[in-house]
Amino acid sequence: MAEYNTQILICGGTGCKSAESDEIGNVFKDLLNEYGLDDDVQVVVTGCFGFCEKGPIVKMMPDKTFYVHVTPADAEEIIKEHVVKGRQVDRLLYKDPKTKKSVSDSQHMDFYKKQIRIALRNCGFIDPENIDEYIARDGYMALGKCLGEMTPEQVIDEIKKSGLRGRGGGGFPTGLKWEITAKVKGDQKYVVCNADEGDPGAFMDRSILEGDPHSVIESMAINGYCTGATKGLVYIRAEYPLAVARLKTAIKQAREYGLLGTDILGSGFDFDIEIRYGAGAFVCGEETALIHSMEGLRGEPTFKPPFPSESGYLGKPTNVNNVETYANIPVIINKGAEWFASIGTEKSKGTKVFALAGKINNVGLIEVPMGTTLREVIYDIGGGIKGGKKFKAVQTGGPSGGMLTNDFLDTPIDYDNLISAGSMMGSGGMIVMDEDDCMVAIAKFYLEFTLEESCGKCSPCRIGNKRLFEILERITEGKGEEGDIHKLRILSEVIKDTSLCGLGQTSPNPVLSSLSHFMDEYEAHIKDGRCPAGQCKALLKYEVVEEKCTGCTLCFRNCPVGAITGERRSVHYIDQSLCIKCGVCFEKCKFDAIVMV
Amino acid sequence: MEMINLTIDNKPVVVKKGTTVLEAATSIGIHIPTLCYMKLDDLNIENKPGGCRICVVEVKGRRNLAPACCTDAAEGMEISTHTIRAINARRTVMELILSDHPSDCLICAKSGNCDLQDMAHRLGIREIHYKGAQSMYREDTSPAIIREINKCILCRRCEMMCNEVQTVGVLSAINRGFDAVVAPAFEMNLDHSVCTYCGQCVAVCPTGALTEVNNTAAVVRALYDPTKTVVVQTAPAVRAALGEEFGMEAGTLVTGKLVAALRRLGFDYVFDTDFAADLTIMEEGAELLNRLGRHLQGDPDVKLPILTSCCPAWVKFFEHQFPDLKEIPSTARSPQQMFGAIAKSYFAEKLGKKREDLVVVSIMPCLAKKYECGRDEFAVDGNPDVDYAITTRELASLIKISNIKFTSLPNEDFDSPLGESTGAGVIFGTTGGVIEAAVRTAYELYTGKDLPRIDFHELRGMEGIRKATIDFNGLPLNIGIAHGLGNARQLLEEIRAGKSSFHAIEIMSCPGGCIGGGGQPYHHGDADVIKKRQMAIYKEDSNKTIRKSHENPYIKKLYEEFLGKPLGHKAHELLHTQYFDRS
Amino acid sequence: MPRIKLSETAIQTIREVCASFDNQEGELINVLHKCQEKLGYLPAEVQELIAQELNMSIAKVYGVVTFYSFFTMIPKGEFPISICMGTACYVRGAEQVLNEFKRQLKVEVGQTSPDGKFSLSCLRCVGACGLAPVVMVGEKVYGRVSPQQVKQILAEHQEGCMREAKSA
Amino acid sequence: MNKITSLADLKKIKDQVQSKIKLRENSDVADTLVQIRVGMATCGIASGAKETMNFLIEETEHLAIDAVVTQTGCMGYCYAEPTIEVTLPGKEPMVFGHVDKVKAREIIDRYIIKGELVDGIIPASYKTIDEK
Repeated sequence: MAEYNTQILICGGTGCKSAESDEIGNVFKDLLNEYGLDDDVQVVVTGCFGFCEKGPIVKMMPDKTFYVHVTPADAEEIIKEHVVKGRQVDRLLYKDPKTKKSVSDSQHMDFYKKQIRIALRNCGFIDPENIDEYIARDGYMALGKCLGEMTPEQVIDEIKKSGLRGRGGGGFPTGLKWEITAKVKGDQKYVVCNADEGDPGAFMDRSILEGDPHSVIESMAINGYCTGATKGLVYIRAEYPLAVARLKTAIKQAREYGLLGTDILGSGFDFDIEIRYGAGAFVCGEETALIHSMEGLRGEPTFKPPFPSESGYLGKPTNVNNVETYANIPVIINKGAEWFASIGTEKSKGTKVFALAGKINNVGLIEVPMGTTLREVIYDIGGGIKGGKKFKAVQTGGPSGGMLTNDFLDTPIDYDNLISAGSMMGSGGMIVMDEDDCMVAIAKFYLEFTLEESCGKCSPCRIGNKRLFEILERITEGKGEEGDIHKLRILSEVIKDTSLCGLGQTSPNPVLSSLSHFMDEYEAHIKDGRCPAGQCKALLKYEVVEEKCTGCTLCFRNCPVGAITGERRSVHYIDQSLCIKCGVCFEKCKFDAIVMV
Repeated sequence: MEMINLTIDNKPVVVKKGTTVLEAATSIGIHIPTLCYMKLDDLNIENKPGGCRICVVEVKGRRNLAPACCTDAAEGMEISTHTIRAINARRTVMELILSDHPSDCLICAKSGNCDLQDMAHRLGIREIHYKGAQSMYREDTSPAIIREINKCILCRRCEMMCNEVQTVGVLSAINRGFDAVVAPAFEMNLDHSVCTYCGQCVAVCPTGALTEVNNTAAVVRALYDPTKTVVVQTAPAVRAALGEEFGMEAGTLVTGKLVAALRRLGFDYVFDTDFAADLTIMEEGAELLNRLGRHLQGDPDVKLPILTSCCPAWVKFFEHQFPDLKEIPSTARSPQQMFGAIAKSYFAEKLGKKREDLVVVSIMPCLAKKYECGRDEFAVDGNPDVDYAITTRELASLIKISNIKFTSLPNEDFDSPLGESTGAGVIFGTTGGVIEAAVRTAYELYTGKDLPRIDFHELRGMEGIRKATIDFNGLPLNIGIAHGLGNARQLLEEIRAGKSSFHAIEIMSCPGGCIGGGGQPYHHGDADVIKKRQMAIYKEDSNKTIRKSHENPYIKKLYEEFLGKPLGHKAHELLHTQYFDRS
Repeated sequence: MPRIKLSETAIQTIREVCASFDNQEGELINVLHKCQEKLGYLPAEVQELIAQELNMSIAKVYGVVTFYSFFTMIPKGEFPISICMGTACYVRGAEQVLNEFKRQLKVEVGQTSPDGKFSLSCLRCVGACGLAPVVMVGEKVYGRVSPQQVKQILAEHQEGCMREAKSA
Repeated sequence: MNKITSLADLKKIKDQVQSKIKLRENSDVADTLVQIRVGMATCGIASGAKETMNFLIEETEHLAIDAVVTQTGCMGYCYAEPTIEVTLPGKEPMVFGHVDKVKAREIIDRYIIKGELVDGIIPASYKTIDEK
């Protein structure tokens, strides 16, 4: 069927592209033509291989030989040796840093695969609306194993041994949480799945529910078996209609198979699941607020203790875990705690899903073992910074987290390292920022989010965050005052120290972390009235450099507000009173005749 | 009982399990400041949202500061209440709260009585470092209560009183974040809502966000109007609380000084609502015996239990929430309105004046009385039976404005005839008092015998719902008592469900009855104050020579000269009323 | 606040929704979701009826409605425009896009244009970060939106209704 | 659907489903059966995955290609939505990104029919739980 004997795959990922992969492709095509091989050999440009540090990468098919650091000059040798003579070009092969040996093909160098998909194991593989496909991939086997072969204590023990910690942000040991709920006496207990994913820029829970809803259902049932709960509730964002629909279908199918309901798998264990909807309140990710919301109340958190495991939904013992946490459970049961614990770092086991976004090439959902470095995530998986710009920081932990700079690129990611670096794991948003992002504006952005999402119950969060925001706002508007930085610090510390719930206790983190890493930017705003990243509009204006302007009218034609005037072939002018500082003229000008001052 | 050992500021303390750090600290004389927290012990009322964060303390080993009010003491805990960290945090939080609060203290109704002001003073706040936007809400004035929500600090006490204690449900936290505030639905005016004007929200508000409508200026105008004869009545609960406004110990009876003060203010006649309370017992007692008698004869139309109707907030409550039961309460008007009706008819006649020339002012422990005297049915041709109702607090303010040194006043007596009353009249001021007064009279009228004992201790106390059976010479009369509208609701729902076995029920809206009214001096969260007022009321009762309403000679005279007999035509016209469906 | 009169069908709908949740107070949020889904928004009159049906105070219902940003008391425009304000969209210029919408429509966030055609709101992350910045008009998702495209997006819908108007 | 009442039952179902898949792979049509999965999570749909899926169904039918087109969840390559995975008989699954109708047309014409690779392949850069 295939006409070509050999295919040359050239990485077209942005990282490699900037390192001349286009050029390499052209050289290959020319050479093949020259050698008269163009009917036998095909050149294909692919997406990112995720090994950008070693790029440009060329992969030969069908034998999967993997060449690294390929330059246009290497093309001829590859054709002569590999294509014609069938011999690998050893010097272009990847050398294992430990053994110093060359690795011939990608099959034997799976360590280049930085990701391991545990929580996402079925996402993108199975039809989420077909329970049989889930079962074919060991679905519900873990539940069967628990009900048929293990006592609740044994299951809890297995989870504890696995070292799994809550993936919703806090990182509380999951097994311990289950154990506490199991030990509390209660006539009725509840198992809750927190699917009120709300970190701006995190969407792994949605993806899991959309791609593999049964894994959550199965785990909740296992949790019910362990803790003695017969009712499960999924608290899900109403803004996720597709996830809701797939979850509903999955629950229905599980009921039809008797995998939910009474006497599951003949074990005498009863369990069923209901769906509750969030309604657009980020604070409902906090478990006490979530429970109040499920009870039909305002989602205001209450002081802990009592913890939900003692007094939760309707005052009954309630175990709350998030979607990603649940998605790990069946694998732990099926493959064993030891297997799971072999992945990750000493105190953080397994993998973590991140939503990689921002100024990065390969925006997407990734799952890496705990302990992977930020550098690997950003450069190898993420394909580096968009547009070849300079990396400035990566923000993790959403509005509760902080910025991590260059200095932390080689820090292995786990719960504890991120906290000591001044950020946190959070639910797994990872927003990459480049030189164009103003860190004061970013801090303000997060504060604005917190401000809108604060429930208002406690004074430090309700008023303190407003004051923080106001100070940041005036700094970005060039109205910063001497002493503002001191105020930001003191206020942040007090808000952290005195707020009622996790939202308030972490809300100043973006401020504190930007202050500690980017003090110079704050000072530039306050003292020099300048935004180094050129993002704070009040502090910048666009002007035409008369000598460079050719009068091409491109800026004039693109200005959305008609602020630019000028005749063809004569110098154009920007009317500052009309200019909205959108920067379109700056981007469109081909002659660098518009500058930001 | 499991005991817990901990140290607070290096002092060891042993407390029962379940004790909070705040309570443990208090027990060894450490006074941790609180703002949103409020606990009225014997009344079972607690507000503990953990929202203001003023009471934060340092707990060794914990990452964050902990709110003392909702942190339970735990074994081995080491608490520090005044480290630099805790003090700074507390002061900063206070500054934040003040940064979103108007600073017009000098002219605020609550000045001098404001918990927030006190706390700012106590924490030594001299500067607000974090200034910024303040929440802006419009002011809302109703017949009894003013809401100035810009002053709300979201302690949620009013919300708790309105919902959990009173189950009226007018107030709720609304909006979110910086815009969060406590308000009625759709931020509507209180007078469009189902508010009963019980005033318990005002009684607990730590700031000037909720205050009473002030009618003192109108009263002063009347006092200085030479064409008017100004008659004043004072409710029983006022005499047990007014002294507090002048630094006297809670529970000090100041009846004589109260009369003296009113006279010095220029009232032409200083009368007593207790007189009208005795009158109420005559009418309500007669109604009870009438219904009871018909019931015993098997009349199917008669409705029991009979419910007291002295409390205007309670009346408004059932008109909104239980209009289907509006035939059950006694039709007797409240003592305030009976007084007004008699003053502007019987007494006006005696003076030879027209009702328009009389101004009737009442001194009430209550905010709903302001609303009650404005109800249309209590006016003749637009002239109200009671012109102005002012609260105990407003009276204190009038006395202060008028340069009267209250504590040095001599004791004086009420004027006659509408100032003469019995011990039964005075106990109207406490929960259980109305029904005890009714029983004293009804027993003797029903059985024709003298009471063997006058004090019915089984009807007294502070429990929210009390039940007792009184032997009416072989007839067991089942009495119920509820104070606090939430408790009333429970009894009403039993009635609605046909499960009530009571013959008579006394209902008072305010916890403790009128002594705990919304117009009384602020208790600042100290339930003992209310208990002491109750003791004062019972003391006043036992000091009286006549303690049964039907033995009040001036009441007898009133019937002889003017009213005829209880439930008679004239009595019906002047002393009874009807209720409206307001649902 | 101007009062509106609920139609008989609307009243019936609300009653049915409440009944389908057994008129349980604890189901308030579910009831509000369903009612908003069916009626488009939750005006005071709807909340009053829900309070009555669930036997709870109106203030509590209102307290809940104003707590959750998903619930609205203002009718949405014919074409509700939502701009994602997730971090990914923010760093890729969502704010400029929002400002452009505000400028073009002359409305603020949470408002509806006087002709009732467009309403403007912000969303938390919709999870389409790969397409940032993201704008939704009704169900339709626009990815990688630049401020310059705003005019065109609006025109698309304005033309749409003009065509419909003509054909009608 | 019949209820599954025991672990043995569950295993039986699993075997059935798996053998069904095997049967499909080993049957007469195994030489020609093409499996196509379309990433249909929110971001995929927002980028037009539905249109892509419909197009693939229609076109494979129209060209009488023996193909099973199914939906699946997010593959994680949000930057390249819509994404599809094509498994040709006897070959490893191949993921393609940015598959609009034009790309889908190219994939059908060149990869599915002729077996030529086309630009836009997304190399799988992760390990599965079985590989680890």
